[in-house]
Amino acid sequence: MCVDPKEKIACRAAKEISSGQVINLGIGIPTLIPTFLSSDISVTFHSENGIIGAGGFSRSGEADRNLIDAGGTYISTVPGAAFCDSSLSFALIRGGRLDLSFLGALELSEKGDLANWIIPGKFAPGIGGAMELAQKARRLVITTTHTTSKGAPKILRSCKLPLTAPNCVDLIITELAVIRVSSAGLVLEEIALETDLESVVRLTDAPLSVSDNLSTF
Amino acid sequence: MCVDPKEKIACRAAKEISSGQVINLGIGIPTLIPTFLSSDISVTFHSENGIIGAGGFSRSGEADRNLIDAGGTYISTVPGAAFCDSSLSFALIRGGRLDLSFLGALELSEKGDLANWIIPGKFAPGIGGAMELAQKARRLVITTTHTTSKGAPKILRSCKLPLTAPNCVDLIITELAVIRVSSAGLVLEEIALETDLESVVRLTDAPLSVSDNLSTF
Amino acid sequence: MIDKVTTIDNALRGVTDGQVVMVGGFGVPGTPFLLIESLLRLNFVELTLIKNEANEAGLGVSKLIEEGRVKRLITSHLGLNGTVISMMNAEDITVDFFPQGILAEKIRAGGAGLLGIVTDIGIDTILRQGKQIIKLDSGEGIVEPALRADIALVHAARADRAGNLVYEKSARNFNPLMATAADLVVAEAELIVEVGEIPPDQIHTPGAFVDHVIKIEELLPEYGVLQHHVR
Amino acid sequence: MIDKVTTIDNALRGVTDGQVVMVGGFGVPGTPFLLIESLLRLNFVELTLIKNEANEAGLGVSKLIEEGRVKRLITSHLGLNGTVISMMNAEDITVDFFPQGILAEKIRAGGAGLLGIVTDIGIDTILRQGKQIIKLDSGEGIVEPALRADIALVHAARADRAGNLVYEKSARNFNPLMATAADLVVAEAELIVEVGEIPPDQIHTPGAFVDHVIKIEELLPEYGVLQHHVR
Repeated sequence: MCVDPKEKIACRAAKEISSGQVINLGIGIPTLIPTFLSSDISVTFHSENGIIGAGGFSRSGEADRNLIDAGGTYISTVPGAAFCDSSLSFALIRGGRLDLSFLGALELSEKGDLANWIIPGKFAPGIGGAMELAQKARRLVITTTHTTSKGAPKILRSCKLPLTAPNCVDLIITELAVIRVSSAGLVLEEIALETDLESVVRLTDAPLSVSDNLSTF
Repeated sequence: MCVDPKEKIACRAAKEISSGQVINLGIGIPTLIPTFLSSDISVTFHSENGIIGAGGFSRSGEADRNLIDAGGTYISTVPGAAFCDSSLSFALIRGGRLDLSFLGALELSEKGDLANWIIPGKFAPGIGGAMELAQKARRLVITTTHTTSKGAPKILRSCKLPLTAPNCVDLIITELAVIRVSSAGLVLEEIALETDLESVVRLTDAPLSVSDNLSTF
Repeated sequence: MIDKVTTIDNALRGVTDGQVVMVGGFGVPGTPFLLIESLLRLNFVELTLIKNEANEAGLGVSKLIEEGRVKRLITSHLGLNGTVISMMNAEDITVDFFPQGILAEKIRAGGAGLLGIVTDIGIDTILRQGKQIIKLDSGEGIVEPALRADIALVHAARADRAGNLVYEKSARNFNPLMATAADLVVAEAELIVEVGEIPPDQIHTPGAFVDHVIKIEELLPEYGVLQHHVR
Repeated sequence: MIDKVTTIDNALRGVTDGQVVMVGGFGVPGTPFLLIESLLRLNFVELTLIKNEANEAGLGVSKLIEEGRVKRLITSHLGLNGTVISMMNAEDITVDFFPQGILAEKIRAGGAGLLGIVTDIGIDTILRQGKQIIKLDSGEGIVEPALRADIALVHAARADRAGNLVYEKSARNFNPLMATAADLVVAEAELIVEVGEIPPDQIHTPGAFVDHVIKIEELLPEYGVLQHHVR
């Protein structure tokens, strides 16, 4: 079903969601997650531009000029949705009412540090909501390709880039692996059918302990 | 027209109001002011419990259980009124959008200090909105009897009671006098028809300079 | 959609003695009398109460205080409640006073996940005593830490089953602030409607902030007009 | 009642070069394109601009920036505007970045007459550099001073003649915050109704915060759907 690497990640990420949660989807891979959500799961999607109860993308011709998500894409809302201003929208995040946040990553460390907002001198578009989401979501799941476009590991002993937040990541989902961040370091929980343990270890620049219950996905 | 001392004060205070102003009325004498407002004056009354556009008191049988002013009295609203929460209500005060505030006083000083919230050991009901109103209204007019119920002056060289705010008073209106607070001290601008200069000076425990344009009211 | 409408006993199941409780309302409007009655009935003690005022003697939170259930009250003004003032003077209860809008901002800051606010209100008065004072370019300010509670009790005119709330007139006051600032947020509502019936632009408190909604089956007399406040 | 509906030129009469201007909007929704066009037309320069983002190249505030009218931009994210990022990298404009919700809180604090807020967002990152750090019982926090402007330009779906504003859907965003945080607040509105037509419980920005209201006679194409953002 999920063959494209990004779709595979999103498909696996959807399984982290339980009914009743309030969830924020970062830009990129996270926006693909709702497609893979089981229809018996009922959650509330939060968009940091002031939408609590975001729905799917609007089809061409149905876009509402007053209704976009934080990435700029035209969306719909679900029954029970509420609009709010930017201060209340982030109050929800920082105040502890956001159950789950999915974000992308440039670098991740074995301690669960996340770097995803700046590459000094190269990429500095600003901070946006990333720091607040990373630091304050009750649970942070990173969805990212396992390596950079040049094949370099993104999961490192320690991040070289300026951090978005230290010690914030709970789970890392890549096209190759599902890795849990524990107080003792990274634990490989699941491995993709398309790869093997040796490849995952080689493409990860931090120690990985293998779960006793290692499974495939 | 205005014979009762409190009504005389309120009647004179109404003349300080100009059209377009946003105004907060403290409890006591200030609540009498709207009665004396000329019908060609259009202002917005703010009540700190979240009403911008408060109207007159509700008559018996017309009281709305959800609509009181900050003093607890059932009121109405005017067309164009808005309700807001307590944070936005005080944002209006502290943010500089309150043009005029009328408050009562326990003590006043020649520098324009106001004490009206506590008599240590005797009267300490709390702070309420008084400090924010005193400190942040663009113009603060004090409406008060000239002396305490025991006849002691309320206008002093310096306040003995803990201050509500220092250097905040613009104008003092009593049943005997209208006194402007200037950087050089207190200036007697108007004197009541019912009294004389000697009495005002005797009942005021701070130096008063008399305006060149001293008039009566 | 998770239906947040439940029973009072279920909603208050997690409450324990000694907790910090925020209660909405400014006078009668917006005071959740039904939920306050339930706190009384369930016999919680040693509570810390956060409320704008203490209602009036014999009414609302004053009942909790008069029955000795409240050890500390964080409030703004008790001018209409001589009974609680007497209890404060007799040291039967500890009272912390804040300027009304600063109390609102402290609660709001708690709800917004801030550590605190910096204000110049009271900076030249006795209010600065014992407070952390810092210097900014705009002047000297008092640091006021954010205020959160274990539980917030709020009163809404309308709620939908997703917990979206709408307040009415001056009954809004502290309710939307408190509804963001507690680990457990319980709202009582005069009317409960189906999800989708409240236009999303008209919602005052989004349901994501609310844990439980209680339907007020019948308005207690306390919700009515206090005749002694009719001019 | 003072009728706050006026002409653009009258509303912007007090604006001068070098002022600090807040502009509402998050992407297209809520961006006051008509008022921005007016700033362009009136040739103001050396402006400091406060906006969530810089719109996209060739659109909205990006036009002001591209024409060299803005010396400093206080913002959160420029991801959709490579042109302004290039200008920033070429040091043609100074850009100050803040976490989005902290930018919102700084503006809100300005509107609420606070000196600042204290936050732990970014406390363990490079964001702490050069900031005032204080200790509270709840931990170490960054002091973020309040942000105010000389003028705020906001976009509303509806306004009444008293200046009461209602925003629509995701066009609300920073508008209600900025509408409290400037010495001169100018709102453009798609629809202007008579006083009393907006239910008082549904008003997002009370008219007391608003100085002038401008009627948008005809929506410019900029207000429409950006087809490249339709999936």
